[in-house]
Parts: sequence; C-alpha cells; structure tokens
Amino acid sequence: MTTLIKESEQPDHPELLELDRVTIRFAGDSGDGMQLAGTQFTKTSAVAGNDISTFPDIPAEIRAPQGSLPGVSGFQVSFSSQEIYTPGDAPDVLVAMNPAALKTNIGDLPRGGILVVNQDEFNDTNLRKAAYATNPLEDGSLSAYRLFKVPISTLNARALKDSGLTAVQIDRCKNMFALGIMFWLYSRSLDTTLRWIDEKFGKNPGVAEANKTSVKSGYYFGETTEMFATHYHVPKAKQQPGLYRNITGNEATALGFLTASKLAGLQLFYGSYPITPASDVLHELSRFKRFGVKTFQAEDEIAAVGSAIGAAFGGSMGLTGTSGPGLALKSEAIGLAVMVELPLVIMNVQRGGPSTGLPTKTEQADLLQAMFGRNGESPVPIVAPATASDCFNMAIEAWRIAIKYRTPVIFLSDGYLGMGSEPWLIPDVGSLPKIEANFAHDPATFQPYARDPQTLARPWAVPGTPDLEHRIGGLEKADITGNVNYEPVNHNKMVHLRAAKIAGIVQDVPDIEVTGEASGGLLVLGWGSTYGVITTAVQRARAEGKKVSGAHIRHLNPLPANLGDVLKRYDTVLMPEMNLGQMRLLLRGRYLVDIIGLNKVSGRPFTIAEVEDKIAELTG
Amino acid sequence: MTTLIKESEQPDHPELLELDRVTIRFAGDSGDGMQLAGTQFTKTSAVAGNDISTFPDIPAEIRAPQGSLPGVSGFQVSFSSQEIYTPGDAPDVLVAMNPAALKTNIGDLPRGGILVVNQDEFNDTNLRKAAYATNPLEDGSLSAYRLFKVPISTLNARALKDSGLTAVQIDRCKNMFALGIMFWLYSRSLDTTLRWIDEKFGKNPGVAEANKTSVKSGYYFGETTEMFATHYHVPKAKQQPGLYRNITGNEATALGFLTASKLAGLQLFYGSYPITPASDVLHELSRFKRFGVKTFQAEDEIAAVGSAIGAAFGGSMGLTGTSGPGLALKSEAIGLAVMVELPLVIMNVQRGGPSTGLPTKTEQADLLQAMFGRNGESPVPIVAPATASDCFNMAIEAWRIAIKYRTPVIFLSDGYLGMGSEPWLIPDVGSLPKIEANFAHDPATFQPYARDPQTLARPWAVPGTPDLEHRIGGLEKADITGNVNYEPVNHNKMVHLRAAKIAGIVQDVPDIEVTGEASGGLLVLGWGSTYGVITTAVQRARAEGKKVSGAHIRHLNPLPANLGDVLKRYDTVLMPEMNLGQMRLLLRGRYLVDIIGLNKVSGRPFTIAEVEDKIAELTG
Amino acid sequence: MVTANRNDSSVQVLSRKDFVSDQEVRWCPGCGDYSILAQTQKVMPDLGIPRENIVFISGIGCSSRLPYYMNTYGFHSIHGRAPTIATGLKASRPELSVWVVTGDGDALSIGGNHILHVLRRNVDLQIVLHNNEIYGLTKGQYSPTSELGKRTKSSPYGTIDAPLHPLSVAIGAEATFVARAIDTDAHHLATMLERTAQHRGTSFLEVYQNCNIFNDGAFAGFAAKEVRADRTITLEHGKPMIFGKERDKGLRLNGLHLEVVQVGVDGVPEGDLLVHDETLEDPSIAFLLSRLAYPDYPVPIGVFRAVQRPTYDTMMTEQIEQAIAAEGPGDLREIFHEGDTWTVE
Amino acid sequence: MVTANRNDSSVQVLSRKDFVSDQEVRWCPGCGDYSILAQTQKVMPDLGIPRENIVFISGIGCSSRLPYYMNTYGFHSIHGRAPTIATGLKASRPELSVWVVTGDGDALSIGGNHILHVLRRNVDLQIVLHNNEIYGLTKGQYSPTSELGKRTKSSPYGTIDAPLHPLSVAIGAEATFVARAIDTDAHHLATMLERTAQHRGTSFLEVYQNCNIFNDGAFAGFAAKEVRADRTITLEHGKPMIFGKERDKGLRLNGLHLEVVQVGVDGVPEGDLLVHDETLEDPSIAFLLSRLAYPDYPVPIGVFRAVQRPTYDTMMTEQIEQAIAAEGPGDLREIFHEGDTWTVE
Ligand SMILES: Cc1ncc(C[n+]2csc(CCOP(=O)(O)OP(=O)(O)O)c2C)c(N)n1
Ligand SMILES: Cc1ncc(C[n+]2csc(CCOP(=O)(O)OP(=O)(O)O)c2C)c(N)n1
Ligand code: SF4
Ligand code: SF4
Ligand SMILES: [Mg+2]
Ligand SMILES: [Mg+2]
Repeated sequence: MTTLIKESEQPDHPELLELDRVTIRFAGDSGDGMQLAGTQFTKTSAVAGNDISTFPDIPAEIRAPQGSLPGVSGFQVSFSSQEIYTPGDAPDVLVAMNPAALKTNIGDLPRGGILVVNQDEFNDTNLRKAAYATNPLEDGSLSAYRLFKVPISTLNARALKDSGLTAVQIDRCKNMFALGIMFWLYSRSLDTTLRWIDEKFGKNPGVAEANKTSVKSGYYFGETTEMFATHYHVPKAKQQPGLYRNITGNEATALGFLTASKLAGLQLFYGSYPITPASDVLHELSRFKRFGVKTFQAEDEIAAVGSAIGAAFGGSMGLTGTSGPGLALKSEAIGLAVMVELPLVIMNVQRGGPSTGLPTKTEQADLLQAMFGRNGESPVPIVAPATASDCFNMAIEAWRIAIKYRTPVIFLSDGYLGMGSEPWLIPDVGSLPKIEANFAHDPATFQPYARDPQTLARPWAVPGTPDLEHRIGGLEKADITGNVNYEPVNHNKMVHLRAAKIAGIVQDVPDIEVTGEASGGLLVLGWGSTYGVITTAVQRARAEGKKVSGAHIRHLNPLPANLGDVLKRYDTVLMPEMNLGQMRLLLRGRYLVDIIGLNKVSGRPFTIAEVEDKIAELTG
Repeated sequence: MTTLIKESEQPDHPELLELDRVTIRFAGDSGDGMQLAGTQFTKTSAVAGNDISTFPDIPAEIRAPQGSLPGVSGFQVSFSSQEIYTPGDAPDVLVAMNPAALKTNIGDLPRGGILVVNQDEFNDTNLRKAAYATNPLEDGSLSAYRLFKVPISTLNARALKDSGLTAVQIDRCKNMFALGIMFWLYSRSLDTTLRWIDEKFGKNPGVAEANKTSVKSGYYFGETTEMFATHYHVPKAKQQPGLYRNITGNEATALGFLTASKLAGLQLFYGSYPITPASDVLHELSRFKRFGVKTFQAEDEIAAVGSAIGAAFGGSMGLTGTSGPGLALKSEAIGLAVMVELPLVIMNVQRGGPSTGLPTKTEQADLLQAMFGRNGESPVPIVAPATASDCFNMAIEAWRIAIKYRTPVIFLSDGYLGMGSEPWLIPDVGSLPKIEANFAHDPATFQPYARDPQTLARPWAVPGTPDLEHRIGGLEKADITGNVNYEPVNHNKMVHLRAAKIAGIVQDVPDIEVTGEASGGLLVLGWGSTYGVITTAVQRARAEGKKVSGAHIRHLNPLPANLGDVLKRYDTVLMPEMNLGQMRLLLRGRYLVDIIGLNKVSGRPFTIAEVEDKIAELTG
Repeated sequence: MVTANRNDSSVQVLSRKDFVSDQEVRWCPGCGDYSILAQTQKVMPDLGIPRENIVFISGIGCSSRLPYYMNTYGFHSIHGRAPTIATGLKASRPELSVWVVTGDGDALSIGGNHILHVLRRNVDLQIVLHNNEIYGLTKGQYSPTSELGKRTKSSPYGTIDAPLHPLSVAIGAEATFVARAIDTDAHHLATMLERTAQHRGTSFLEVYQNCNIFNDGAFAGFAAKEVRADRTITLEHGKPMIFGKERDKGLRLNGLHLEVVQVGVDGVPEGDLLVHDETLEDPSIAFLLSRLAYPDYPVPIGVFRAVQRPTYDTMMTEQIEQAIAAEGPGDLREIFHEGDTWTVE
Repeated sequence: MVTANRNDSSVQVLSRKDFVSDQEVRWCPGCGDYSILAQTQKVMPDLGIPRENIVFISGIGCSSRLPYYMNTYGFHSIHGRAPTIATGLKASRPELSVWVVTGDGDALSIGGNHILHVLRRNVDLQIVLHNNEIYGLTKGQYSPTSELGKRTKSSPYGTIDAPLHPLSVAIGAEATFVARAIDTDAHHLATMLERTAQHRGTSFLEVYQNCNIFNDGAFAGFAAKEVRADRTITLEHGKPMIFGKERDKGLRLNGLHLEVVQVGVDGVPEGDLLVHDETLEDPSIAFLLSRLAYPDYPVPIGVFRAVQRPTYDTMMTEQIEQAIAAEGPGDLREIFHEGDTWTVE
C-alpha cells in the first residue's frame, strides 16, 4: 500500500510517499560498476532496517566489448517493510547507464515503472552497438514509462572537475552519482556508503574524495532539481531481533564449512578447481588461513576430489567443491569414497547445462547426476539449502551426516543461491552442537569394516594411530575385515549394507513440515532455491483464500520419513523445479503419487507470478 | 528325461543313456587350461548339433599363486537337445583339477552329481593351499556325489613319456586328457578338437602330437577302464536351420559395430582405454584393419571419448567403449556430445561396482548412471542386448539411432553377455538394411542447428565440405543458427527440443511383445542379460500351468510406446534386475505401476531357480 | 567420406577477410588474444589450404573462444580436452589441417595429460598455447605457469606451487616441434604461426599473451618494446646466438652451462657462440634453452626444436593400407565365418 | 588431530617381518614385483619411522596391489589417481611418510597429469613406478612406455605410439629427485629406495620390472646379470662416469653430446670423463642422461638428480603459521561480523 505522508505546499517541493516494497535494478556496461552501486544500496537499505533480497546478473563474457549487449551487467535489489523471500519479479525502477543496458532490461520493467537513464551515453556509436535504429529517448518508444533523462556523465564530470583526477578516473565515479540519485529518491542516508568509500580508498584520498563527492552530488541533484515530483520512503521491516549482515549463499556456505570444522575440532581441507559459480567458495576459504583451513587449488576436478579423499583418510575434513561439469569429472572418485566409506563433502553449485551450458546462469538439473552419477550401486546422501543464509546451516548439516555416517555427502546449491544475497541473522556459535569425530583407537576391538549397530558406520582409523594399520581400496570389501573379497554372498551383503546405511540416515532427518492445511487441496512442494518464490506465491494464494499449502525438502537423500504420507494427504501436489522434473521422477517412483510438475529451464529463477499462475490454474 | 538306449549284456561293458541336457563345469588352476578345455567341449557339442550356452568364471587376479583358492579358473558349458537360454544353474558334472578347484566349486554340485577329480594333485601342499584339514578324497566328505578319482597327471605323463617334451610341457597337456574323458563320457567325436590342435600348434608338430595323444588317451581311458558304468548321449537340438558359429557377446558386439560401418559406408573409429570386461572389443576391432577400422588406444577414458567425438565431427562413426568406472570418467564429454548433437556410440560392458568393485563379475547397476550421469538435462538413448548373439543386432541398432538422430547412444551390455557364449546363426549381410549418413552439402539451406521436422535431428556438416564452415561447442546454442546464446527463452526451448528429439526416437522403437497371456496374472519383465533366465523360468512356470507371462525391454530409452499400457494389463509385474531396482524405479516413476522387484547384486547372474521361486511365491 | 578438395583457383583468391567469421569478438579491450587472432587470420591464406579443410579446436578459457572468430570449421569443446578431439579428427581425416587453441590452464592444468600424449604420438596438429600465466575466464585465479608467490583471488597469501615451463614439459614429452612467440611482436608471431603450420607432426607454439585485466604486464619485464631486444634472444637455425639492441651480446656454452657474453671488439669472437641447430635429434640442448629465463638470461623466442618423425595419423593410415595389401580388403562373410562353424538343417 | 609419535624404543625393534601384512601375495610366480616388495619391506625398518606413520597409496594395476602386502596404512585407490590422494594426505598430515606405488600405465597413461603436478609442487612423497612396459592387470595391452612397433593384444599390427621416457617427463616437470633401479639388482634397488625415502620433496624412482607373463625379458638385453655391468652405468655423485665389467668404459662430454669412450691405458684418462653431479640446479644434464638408451649407450641407473626446494606441504603449513603469527588465530565471531552489520531490535 501507498500512503501520502506529506502534502507539499509549494509545487516545486517534492512530496514524500511511503511504500511497502521497492525493487531497483541497476544496469550498465560491465565497466560501469553496477554490482558495486547495487551492493551499496543493499547495505544501506539493510542497515535502514528493511528486509532485502538481491540478485546480480553478470555477463558470461569476462569483458564483452564496451557498450555491447553481451557486456551488460545488472544488479537487482528488493527492499521492503515486510518479510521478503526473493529479489522480486520485475523492478519498479530501472537505472540504465547506456543503450545496451536499456535494450536488455527494459523488457522487465512494467508499464508505469520509473526509468532513469544516463542520457550522455545515448550517442550514435552506443545506439548502434545496442542495435537501436533510432534513439529510444527521442522516438517516444518509452512513453509507457516514467522516463527520467539525466546527463549523468556530464553532471558527474562537472562535480569532479577540480578533483585532480584524470577524465577516466572521473568517469569511473558516475555509478556513485547514479547511486546518489537513488539514495535521494528513496530517502536513504549516505553514511554507510561514505564510510565504505573511506575504507576502500583509504590509501588513495583523491579517489575517495571524488567518490564521496559523486554520491553526494547525485543525492543533491535529486533533491534540488524539479525532475522528480515525488520521492519515497520504505519503513523498517519487522524482523527477528538480532545482529544482521548481508550475505551471499557462497559466503554463507564457506562460513558453514568453516564453522563445522570448528564444531568438530578437525582441520578443514578444501581441494578444488576453479569453476563458475563455485569459485567464490575457494576464494573465501583461502582467506581463512588463520583458522588452519588448508586450501588446495588442484590441477583438475579429479585431483581436487582425490586430495579431499586423501585428507579424509588422514582424519581431516576433506571437502571438495565444483559446479556441474566438475561433478561429472568427480563421479568415479566419489564412487571410491562410497566404497571406502570415509567422510567427505562434495559441494555442487549448479549452473545451466548440459555441458558447458550457461556458466553464469542458475539451474537445478544436477539432482539426478548427484543421485546416480556413479557406476554400480553407490548411494550418497544429498542436502540442499533453501536460501542464501540457509547455505550456512546445510553446510554444517552436510558435515554432521558425513562424519557421523562415514560417507560422502553432496551439498547441492545453485548459482541463484550462491550469487544472490540476503540478510543473515548472525548465529551464536556457542549455541551450535558439537560434531564428534570418534576416531578409532583400540587395537583390541578394531576391524576396518565392523559397523556401529546404530549408524552402520565403520570406524575412522587414521594413519598415525598405533596398531590400527590397515588397507582400504576400491575393490569390494569383505564384511567386518575389509579384506578384498569377490564372493557373491559377501558382495550382495555389502551392496545392501551400504544402501541400508544411507537409508538409515533418515533417523536424523527432520520430518517435513507443511505450512497451510494439514491435508486436502493443493500442496506446492519444492527443494533448493525455489523456496523463496514458492513461499511467496503460496502466501499470496492463501491470502486470496485459496486452499493451498507449501512444503520444502532440504534433505534430498534420504527423504524425510513422513514425506510419502504427507504427499498422499493432498488432492493435488505441484512441484516447481528448474529442471524437467528430476525430483518429481524420484518421488513418483518411490511413492507412486501423481505429482504435477511446473518446469522451467531458462537459466533464470521462477518468478512469483509464474508459480501463482500455475496455482491459480490448479485451484481456479 | 532319460531313456535307456542299450542294455549292456556284459557288466564290464558300459551302457549308453540318452539325456536332454547336460551341464559340465571344468575347474582348475588358472594355469591348467580349463577355459581351453571348456571352449573345445563347447565347439564339439555345437558342431554335434546341440543348443549350447557357456559361461567362464575367471579369477580377478592375473595369476594368483598356483593351487590357491583365488587362482581357480572355471568354465561351465551346458548343451542340450532343447533350446536353452542359460549355461545352467548347477553343473551335472564337475571336473576338479586340484583341491582348490574342488573347494570353490563343490558347493554348486547337486548331491548325486558326477565329480571327476585329478587325484594326483591332492597332495599335502595343495590341500593346505586349499585349506583342507583332511583329504576330501579320503575323509568321505564327498560321499554325496558320484566321485571318480582319476590320476590324470600320471596317466597323461605316461601317455606322453615318448613325446620328447619336457615334463612341464607334458603336464600342460593334462587338460586335454581330462577333456578326452568328457568326450567319451558324452560320446562326442574328437574331430573338431584334433583339427583345432593342428591349426593351433601347426608350427610346433611335437606339441600338436602330444595334445592329440592326450585327448585321445583320455578318451580311451574312459572307454577301456571300468570306472564309468554308464556314458551318455545328448541328441541334436531342433534349431532354426542355417550356418552357426559359437560367439561371445563381446565378439558379437565388435562384429555388430563393424557391420554397422559397412551398412553406413562410413569409417569406424574406435577410441578406447583397456578395462575388464570391455577390452576384448578393443582387441577384436584392432584386428579389423583390412576393413579400414581405426582403433586408438587412448591415454585414458576421457581421451577415448574425446577422440570418438572428434572422429564424429569429421564424419566418421566415432565409437568408444568401456566399463562402469570408465563410463563415469566419460560423463562430462558425453554431455558435450549431447550439446553438439553428433552421432556417437558409447559401449558400456557393465561389471560389479561401485568403484573398482568386482572387475571380472557381472552386474546391471550402471543403468541410472547411463541415464543420468551428466550435468544438466542431457538425455541419451540407451539400448541393451538380451543375449550374446543379440549384441550383434543391438550394436547395429545403436548406430541406426545415433546416425539418424545425430545423438550419442549408450550400448549397455554386461560381463555375463560379453564373456558368455552361445551359437550364433550367421546372418546374411545382404539382408540387413543400409544406414543413411545424409551429410549436409547445400550452403544455400545450411543452418547448423536447423532441425529435420521428422527426427528433430540437426545437419551433419563435416569439415571438408565447402561453404558449410561453422562452429559448434559446449555452450548453449541458439536455435537454428547454433550461435552461442544465453537467453532464457532460447535455453528453455533448446532443453525441451533436445528432450523431444530423444523422446521422439520412440517412433523407431518396436512395441514390446509379451509371451504368454495378453493380460492378467503375473508379468515378468526384464532387460539386458536376464533374458535367458527369465525366459526359461517363465516357460517352466507356464509348463506347470501358472498364469505367467514374460516381456523383455531392449530399448531402455526411449521406452517402447506401448509399455505403459502393457504393464497396467497385469495383476502383478515382477522385475528381476542385477541391481537394487534401477529400471523398476524409472518405470514406477513414469507409469505409476507398483512393480515388484527381484534384486540380486552378487556379481553372478540369476539362477533359473531363483526366478522360478519368486514366480511361485507370487503365483502360489 | 567427404571429398575435401576444391579447384585451386578458389584457394588462391583467399584473403585475410575470408577467415574472419561473422561473430562479434568478445575479449576485453586490450587483450593479447586480439593480436594472436589477427596474425592467425593473416597467415591462413598463405597456407594454400582450402578453407573448408581447416579446423580450429579449443577447450575452455578466454583463449579458447578463438575458433568462433575464425571463418573455418571450429569446435569450442570442453576444458582441457581439445587435444583428444583433435587427435580423433586428424587420425580419422588426415587430409584436414587441424589446429588446437588452448590456454595455460586448459593445456597444462586440466589438459596436461592429453598434451603429453598428443606430443609423444606426434599427431600432425598445430597447438597454439596462449600463455597469460593466469586463469582469465574464471576471473583471475593462478595457473600452472603463474610465478611462485603470486597473489590472486585463490591465493591471497601467495601461491606455493612452482610453475611449469611449458616448453620443458613439451620437450620432456618427446615433442618434435617446439617454439615460442610474443603477442605484441606481431611479425615474429606470424612467422612462428607459419612454421607451426608447416611442420609435419605435432607443433607446439607457446605465445606469451598479456591478460590486461587479471595479470597485466606479466611479460613486460622482457617483452616490452623498449627492452625486448636486450632481454630476449631470437633463435634462428644455423645462426650464432646473438642478441641485444646493438647485437653485442651472445650465449656461449661452458661445459653444459650457458653463459651470457659480450661479443665483438672488446668481447668474445662470434665464432665462440653457440650456433642454434633446431634439427638436433637429441632434445637436450632445446631443453637447456627452455630453461633460460629473465633476468639471468635473455628469454629465447623462435623455434627451439623441429625434427622429423613419422606422424601418428599417417602411420595409422599406412597400417591399414599395408593390411589390405597383404591380406586383401576385409570381407564381412569371411570374418563372420571365423572359427568352427556348423550347419543345422 | 591424532598424535603420531611412539616411544623410540618401539621404533628400534622393528624388523622386516613387522612390515609383512597378513595378506596372501597374489602376483604371478616370477613377477618382478616380488623383488620390489621384498626390498621395500627390507628398507622400512632402517628409516626409523614408526610403522603407523607410514602410508602406501597406489592406483590400479598389478603393481598397485603392493600396499596390501605392507603391514602399514595403505590405500589401493583408483586408476591413476594415487598422487592426488597422496597429495591431500601429505598436505593435511605432513608428519606422515607417504609412498605412492604405481605402474607405467597408472602413472603415465591415465595418471600423467597428476604426476606432472605433484612433481612441480614438490609434495614430499616417495613415488615408486614399476615400469614393465605393459599393462599387466588387464592382460597385456601396450603401455605408454612400450617400444614402438610392439605387438600386443590391442596392437596386433604393432604400436604406432612413440614411448615416453618416464625420467625425461619427470625432469621436464620440475622434479627435484629422479632415480632409476632394476628389479633384479636387489642391493642397488634397496639403496635407491633408501635414497628415495631420504629426499625431502617428491622423489621419483623408476624401477624396471619384468612382467614374465605379458612382456617377459623386456629389459634382459641390458639388465640380465651376465650383461648388466657392460650395458648399464651406475651413476654415483662426484664419481666419473665409468662402467663395464672391467671398469674400462666411460662417458665423455663432447660439446653437448655424450660419447662412449675406452678408459685407461690404451684409452682416454679418467680425468676426461664426465663427473656425475646429482645436485646441479640446472636439470639439463640430468635430462641428457635420461635420454641414454641401450644399445647406443649404457642405461644409467642410480640417482640422476637430487636438489633441494621447499616442499609443498611445509610451505602450506608455514603460510598458516605466518598468518596466525601476523593476524592472530582465527575467531569465528570476527569473521561472522565482517562487513556492515546492523541490529534489529
Ligand atoms: C571441467 C571444467 N572445470 C573448470 C571449468 C572452469 N574454467 C573455465 S576456463 C578455466 C581456466 C582458464 O584459464 P586458461 O586455460 O589459462 O585460459 P584463459 O582464460 O586464461 O585464456 C577454468 C578453470 C570448466 N569450464 N570446466
Ligand atoms: C578408470 C579405469 N580405467 C581402466 C581400468 C583398467 N585397468 C586397470 S590397471 C590398468 C593398467 C595397468 O597397467 P600398469 O599401470 O602398467 O600396471 P601393471 O598391471 O602393469 O603393474 C588398466 C587399464 C581401471 N581399473 N580403471
Ligand atoms: S580476462 Fe584477460 S585473457 Fe580474458 S579476455 Fe580479458 S584480458 Fe583477455
Ligand atoms: S601379469 Fe605381469 S606384472 Fe602382473 S603379476 Fe603377472 S607377471 Fe607381474
Ligand atoms: Mg590463461
Ligand atoms: Mg605396467
């Protein structure tokens, strides 16, 4: 809802409107610093007490030619006085720093939306690069929007003419000018950003001053010009009290792994080979030397997982991480880990496939590869975070399972979670339960493949332990002794034991919870990063009085014990997935429930509207 | 049934009994030449007009220590006057050349079975190696069997004392002596073997003579001694008339691929890395230089599949072959083939898993890896031969699909099919339909990703074709043009197009045929190498008047169009698989039919009895 | 099989433009890859090979995007595997001219094993390695050629991995042709690309390529125009090893050790200098040269080694021809009937 | 972390038998692997390392079964990947003595890339390569070290792949320790295993191993007892390169070329011979020696190269210690609160 706060006496004095929620998209050339402007606006809004959600849209090319369509970089931030779960379907405001940015983003801006463009960049060269026959700022093609043409480059240059910086340096500040305009338009304080500029450019006072001047000039421009008849205010959101920070899924994942190693009191060893969108976790963990975290940039994904298995054999927390194509390469070695039954966590930040596919886009199409991408019967537990901050929890959960059950575990995230960010209620480390490694020590009772009756886990006997010398490997093992064994009865037994061990993890998997009706009507079931969209869509549908419930799976293997019964309790079950129905196939096969799919494989997350429409179709 | 042909007047003259079917297992040390003896008996029986089926049981170790339990090598041959589909559950006759062979095989010999042992080898050393406390030939522990103690080594040595060979060479002939005994016991002609010996040892007359003497001596020994009160005769089987040869699945597979290349008129390029039990196909194909077949022993499985993709890009029939662990390594590259949509065949001869598992044992547990072992949505057609000779047909079928639809195809065989052998009705090459490559030639109409409306296949435009220069790769392609494209709408469209293309292959997949009732009662459904056991078990059950039908899937993806309806027509559907229910999961998920599983993962094929018992349980 | 020949006339008329594809080039402005692309397109017409018989195959990386910009057949494959695809293509279609474009990560990190084997097999390919000593496409992690201690996104405390010397690796893997060029030395680069194309067997060309975004100036120390003459040495077959703006410095062999000496009037006579011989069977000297690094030595550019050895693709074809000559062309019936057969009436 | 120390007394008492596991050895009778196993078990006690701190890691192959027979910790992993597992183990547990047992196919075919990288990183491992120039376990296909033209199951018409020289590959990959031994020369083999164990950094030991089933006599030509003295040369640091039953032959450097010369009375003086120096920083001579092959030259055995370079595992530990020294031990709270935070009441 929108309330008019203050009637402006003089017409030349802009009025202030209050809004529930606003979504801004900053778009420009990769060189224009849009990610930076976006992040700053996010922090400021977060500090101002809004609930926020963001998503960057980075070009696949490193640096496509300046001004070109593939070179466009975008950052969308949604901030609200209510709880929000997604960066919003469509922006209310689009900031377009050049024609290419306008061309690639205008399609998402609803009619009537606010459109701020950097007029200076709409010259013939740029228009041609963006394949505009005529100048959209002149030809009236933008009449459907509230268009504001601002000569950002010129104004910014003017503001910095005495800065002593080069023309290039000055031009680099124009994103700050644009940011300043937005700060004014949404009546935000400049403090956070000004402080950040000082930290960032501390060593370089000249540049620091310039950036500060730019952001301020943008702000004053908004305030003083008569361009904007109104500006807006989005009040604080009611949020769980506590200390917050903004965090991306990949950051949360790295912190989760780090925390797990502290909870277990074991060394964390990360073996990885860079790959988008998983590389950030390597970058993060390699900063944690002070925590004794060891990171190993391997020659390839096979070496990466191999090194993690070696570390696991040595009693460390062997971790490896990658994206789809890398997971394919790790298949064989993960099978080895299944056979030797050592704790191991494999992180897969899913991206668009098949093959190299769409490296910077998101998808959920690696689920079946994670489940079955190995030779022979080689079951592996899988957990999937639901939100950026949930990555922290599930990273720890992955380790709990891996260590308790002596098994490789796949942590299945995706590019949307990994790159997207949201506020994170900083947890109290002390409150998190410890993880017990329980290494084997006693030669008297030690048998390499004897099993704990409760968990069916085998002992973790690490080199350096006197008199527990033993040998493991990828050939079938004899039950108890672990010697090589090819006997039919033993093989059949071991195959079933390995399966039973993984199935037995269900004892630690919380029952699935349904929000909404306990039974009847439509159940919308999700897993992974669709949580935000589904939750919002279900809330809205319920608000409209529809009989719709929602549930979300975070343990993909083994599945929650009650899932089958829950599914059978509803008239219809809908499963939106960013794949062609992979989890749906597993659930149908297991529970024989005729689940309906909503499937989109476009490299983009679902919009709330897409899920709402499907709900409407099924309930209407 | 058993009929007494000729009542023998003098008691010292053995009687001749006629039998329907006999199963002999030759077992001895790896060095004892049991595979050879078995193969010779097989050929002879085949030539004699029996239907036959064999299975070798080779130790995983290259050469485990002589006389040791892991060093035992076995070969089972079943020959019959009826059509048979399996090498038989249990042997009627066990030939044990040493204590270890007795120890590891006696368990399979039914009470009352004929047991022929090489008495000479039952000395203390060998008994110890086989972990026999007392000599089983003396301690009465074998009283349940018809035991014949033959000093084979001694007799053989005596027969060859004038051969001029060394003691070692002489001892090597003892398998021929044992074979001779079996030839007599089952009244077989020695001709085939004598001819074979001449061919094999032609260059070495001394050795040839010795072998011939040994086999004859064994035969005469049987004839003259009074040891055997009876000997047997298994009449000709009624078989489809024509010219036959004995063939293993791997041989048939290699011939199928070769034939396909002739039918397509294209060069066959095989890139492979040796791995048990697939290596034989590399060995076979590398002999076919005269056919222009190019074989490339790559540095690893990734290079192997890569080279095949390169050959495919060049317009050859790019083929790669491996077993489970190798398929895991090929995952990423197969995904590339899916994206570039080139014809490619990947042969996987399944073995026991997970990981290195049981290299020389058989299993069906790579099905889901074949279906889903790649990142992203990357559908691949899968065909699976049902018998050793069917490997020939399905190898050709794999190529028909790959070339017509421009797609990688997985040919899913297993160690049991690959190493097992049966008679093969030699086909008339002329009768086999040609395969059309249909290369693109016309620059006017060429678009790299334009599709044939009927098959959705894209053009195969190979280097060397003027004016069709174009670029392909693993990044998402734009529809029609094939340019790199990251747009959401295009990606979603391409994912669905690739899926539709593979699903559309169903138009070439024959409907599944049921033997037995058209509906009602129990349907036993199989795929791959379980064909023989299931068919026999179903036949027997029907003979007992049970309402049981059988059906077998040879196209695993896409599945036959009528499969869903067929499944729904029966009260119960049973699916025996040498895995934990992989195909069952797919069928349940797709058709929501509550299929029951019979699952054994022991590295050994099902016995007919195991399937019969399950049928009895479900129908009884 | 497709016929790959066109009337020569059409071949003659090809020009640089004929090798420029319709795809928009997408590298960072200032990237060294532009120069390598330009020179590659420039030398193509001189090779006298019909355009349709030329194939560029790459892995993944900024450098590996080059095939999109060549108006020939092209394959932008998967990371590190280009040599395997090229091997399959060349072995099955020896008449094609097959180029492999790769990066230091693509070729030496994930693709190292395939490089070893393609070189020892001597498949007749041209391998052009864009060595920028960084992972460009993934936005700046260190590569197997990054200098020890380098701070990057994935090594905030500096790397602890000693770098590989691409040419030493190649020579250690039985390479028959090994050369080096510099992106900014356009003319020499073009010559090296031509030599690369001419060699029968696997040609391995390392090009120092500046990544001005993530590893700017990596080679400036010796490759910059101003210093290049004094800090690099151009290897020329049969010529003494002289370098320097004034051509007054040279390399002399002392035991098994190379030393930099002053040449001329107040230095040693030219005759004392090591004379470059790229055709030596023994790869040891080429190996020695591959170890020379700035600042102790001038960085050698040019052809280190170029020897003849039968190529894998021709040997494969010959084996088939010989088999047919000896045993006659294959006959399916004959193969089908191998071993014992029997007739059932 | 597990404590890996035991009172020394217990270490002293270890004997060969303490390193023999309870597993039945399963190689073909007469296989060269037996001798390598025996010598390995023999030298273990002399290393003075607690048994529980020793780990043998292998890939797949006949040779790779060795760990089962060592009564230490062991890991029979997957084909070609042992170096990666060993790297992870050693980097995370530097106090352990980690051995890699591999074959010519395991190390140089499927595992080639990992060998390159473990060597350049100089992880403190002992790599023992059983080179039988064949694939034994898979029953006799050619390997990357099989001689050109070899007829095997997979090359009935003879191979067309030029073989790799394992030591040349290792030296080309920045190896700090490179040596060679022969299975049947037990005493020398034992010495080499000891040297291998002593070197800090990756030690690469190639052992010529006879596969008497699929490649019998592959090395007999120069390794057989009768001819060994005349057809091999034992490299000894600081000693002139003399060989021959009569110690009357030697190697002399002529330019960059080695020549076999007669030594003594009617030959050249010992002083003219090349003196072996395993410690040379420049790997070029070691490389030159790695090229020598019978019949043109005696086959060198012994230590080709042994130089010091910081090991990967120690540098990794040091970086952590330095980080802690400089920034203090890590504190989760501090990391959690990085960047801007805000409080919601
Ligand atoms: C299997 C796989 N692993 C990782 C990646 C991510 N990746 C793409 S290119 C690259 C390295 C690029 O470095 P280089 O080969 O030097 O090429 P450059 O970009 O520097 O030209 C990496 C790690 C991938 N695409 N596929
Ligand atoms: C991924 C994979 N590919 C192939 C194989 C089959 N294989 C096992 S060992 C081996 C090669 C053995 O040769 P080598 O390494 O020289 O060891 P050797 O047996 O000669 O000692 C091969 C190809 C395998 N086990 N795993
Ligand atoms: S990132 Fe570096 S290598 Fe890649 S295009 Fe940009 S400048 Fe070139
Ligand atoms: S096959 Fe060869 S290498 Fe393997 S165990 Fe037997 S002799 Fe040794
Ligand atoms: Mg690079
Ligand atoms: Mg070997």
